[in-house]
Amino acid sequence: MPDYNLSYFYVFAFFVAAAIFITLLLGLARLIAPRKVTVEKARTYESGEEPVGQAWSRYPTHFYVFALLFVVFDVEVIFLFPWAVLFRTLGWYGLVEMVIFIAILVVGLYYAWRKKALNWY
Amino acid sequence: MTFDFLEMVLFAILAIAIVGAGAAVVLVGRITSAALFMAFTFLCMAGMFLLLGAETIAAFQVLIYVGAITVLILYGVMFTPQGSRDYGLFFQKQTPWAIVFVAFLAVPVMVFASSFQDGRPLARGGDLVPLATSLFGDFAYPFEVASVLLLAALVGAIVLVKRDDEEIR
Amino acid sequence: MPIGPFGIDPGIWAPLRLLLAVALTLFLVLNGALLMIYLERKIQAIIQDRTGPHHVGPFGLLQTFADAIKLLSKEDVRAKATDKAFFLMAPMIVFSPMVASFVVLPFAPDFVGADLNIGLLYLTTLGSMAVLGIVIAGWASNNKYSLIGGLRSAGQLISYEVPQILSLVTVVLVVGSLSMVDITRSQAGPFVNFLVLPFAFVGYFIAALAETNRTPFDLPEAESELVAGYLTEYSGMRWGTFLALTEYGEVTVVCSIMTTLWFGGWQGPGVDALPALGIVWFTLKVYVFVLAFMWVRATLPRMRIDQLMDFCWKVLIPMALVNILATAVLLLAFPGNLWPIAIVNWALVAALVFALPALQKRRLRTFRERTRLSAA
Amino acid sequence: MTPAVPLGAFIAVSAALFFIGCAGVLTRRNAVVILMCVELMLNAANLALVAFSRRYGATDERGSVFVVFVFVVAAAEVAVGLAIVLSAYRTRPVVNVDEARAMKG
Repeated sequence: MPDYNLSYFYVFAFFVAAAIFITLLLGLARLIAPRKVTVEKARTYESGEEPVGQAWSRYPTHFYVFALLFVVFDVEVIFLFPWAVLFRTLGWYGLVEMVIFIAILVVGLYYAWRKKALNWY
Repeated sequence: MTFDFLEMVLFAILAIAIVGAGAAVVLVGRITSAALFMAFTFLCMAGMFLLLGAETIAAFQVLIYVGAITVLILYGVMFTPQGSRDYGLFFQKQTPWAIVFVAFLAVPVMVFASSFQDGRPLARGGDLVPLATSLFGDFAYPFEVASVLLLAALVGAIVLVKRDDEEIR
Repeated sequence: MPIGPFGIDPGIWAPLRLLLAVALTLFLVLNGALLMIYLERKIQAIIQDRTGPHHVGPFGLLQTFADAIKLLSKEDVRAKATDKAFFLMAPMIVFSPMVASFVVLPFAPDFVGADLNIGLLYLTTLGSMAVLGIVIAGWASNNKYSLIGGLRSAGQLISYEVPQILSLVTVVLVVGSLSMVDITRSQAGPFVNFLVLPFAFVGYFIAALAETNRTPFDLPEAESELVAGYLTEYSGMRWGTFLALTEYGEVTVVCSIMTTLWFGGWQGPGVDALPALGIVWFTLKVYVFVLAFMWVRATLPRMRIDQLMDFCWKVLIPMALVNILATAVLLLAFPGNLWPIAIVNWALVAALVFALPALQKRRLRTFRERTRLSAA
Repeated sequence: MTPAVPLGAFIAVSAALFFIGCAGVLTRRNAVVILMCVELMLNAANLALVAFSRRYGATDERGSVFVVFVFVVAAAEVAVGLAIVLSAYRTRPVVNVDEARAMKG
């Protein structure tokens, strides 16, 4: 087992290695593959229809509510992990704390449910 | 020590990346590019936390900032019209003055900041347990308040977003 | 002078080990993808009473190699309207975290890239980064199908991340550590975590299907309605990176997590005597789950997006929260005794499998009744 | 063991990022970009907190605990901030920032 200090250098190295690998792979593909750009090929594919305008426009905000809920629950997770690890040391005290914490968030989930914010359409 | 050298090199790379990407967020015109540069800054910041030995904080940083907040902001970018003209807030009319003001403050603060000396360095690795001990011991009350804050944010944002939906229908 | 493993100087061994780890991981990812594509096609064929690939090589074994060469030599078309920088960057953003996930996977005793203290948290973290790449891919394509695919995908991935993480937390509660090696070691006996925490496993399995965009949750791609969603504008090897390498790599990662957390990882008969046997056990267990994924794909139809979201937020997340709290309470109430937790967990599984469809059936019946009455 | 990188270097990077964010908030005119710059400033504060917590002779992880709360605040801030931006954009079709005036009383 190497020094623990080096552990995260591994992570960094893996990231860099993956990026290099993909670059090499795509570079190889670029060398092998033919490249003949035509107007038709470079057109956005929308099932043969002529694309109308840009796709970058506004979309309904239903999507946003889910992102919002996710952020809230993601923040909950950063408390859950330390709690779960230290659970046995914290005992009942920690459990009560976490029950209150989750209960307050569940109120939020219930509110979103009642407001029909959990419906996709 | 080879590891010291490695650490210094990594720090230099990360520092340059953070300052460069941070500046890019401010300077780049397109919002999506700015959002991505922001995500990159956050990622490099996680690297900084790792250099400081705070692995849990680094993981939380990526989980919250890159995984959640950047996605939220990208959503925000997608739901707002692109390329419409910009208005200024009242204090944004004097861009040059703002720059001078910030630079005037920045230089002495930077000099002051770099003068800090290390105290007793902590042992590396494993900041999860001390973190959790403080969090659920001394900071139990702020911890509960945090959930109330989240609840308030959730309810407020749903009210803001959903009200508009009903108006449109 | 200190001497590292195999009598090599540590100053040389450390970089060498890193190089080996990287090479092995990339090798695994590439070959895993090739093997899994072959398996996928063959198994689907068997289930659907077809032969599957059989032209190239014996039993069509070389078919995927031929496909890989084909992908490499295909023209990489980039539509004019796309945003160049983001379009080229997106495959890298999804690929790198997937490769980095392999750092903490324990294949055998002492055969792990780096045993991080926070291994499980690290894996969740990397899982959350893939969302970014998919949103960017959809956005950069400047194609309505892609954008909607990307948005849906983001909605799905972020929603299912919550029950996924909650299931992991339940295991951490029982084990008390985030290190993948510790979690494996805690399940030394025949009583693996699955027997104690089946509901957490079922929740994780469902969420993992969604996280890897596999049927019945393959809405982001949805080739029949969104012409492959965020992948519409991708072609050639760039598409191959996205779909073949990343998707199958992620399947390997989530299956390894399931193996480690619920089925004892490398543990198995004979590992104590011969540690290298751990690799065999680990691989076998992982491939059982990979096969399960493929079976599910061949069996179930695609879900509708609103059903998908409803299931996540109204069923999976509340049940996972109940599971966490119940597990915590029972752990404290009966220290050292896992039977109550197991009973509650199996009861939850039963509720998910039996009570939920019954409830849904009743709701549908009343709904039909009401529509009939209002029509009459 | 003395660390290779001194504490001052971390704090200097933190200060630099903070002022970059500050300049962004003062000069940029798009509400979403302003939110991003605020996030940068919060992150700079996080770096300073963690650096002091790990290196300035603290005996526990109090600084890091504050970082966790900063995460909470940042998430809540972005969620509500973007909701405000979205609803501002929705009520007025044209728009970019300076809804500040429209929201006044």
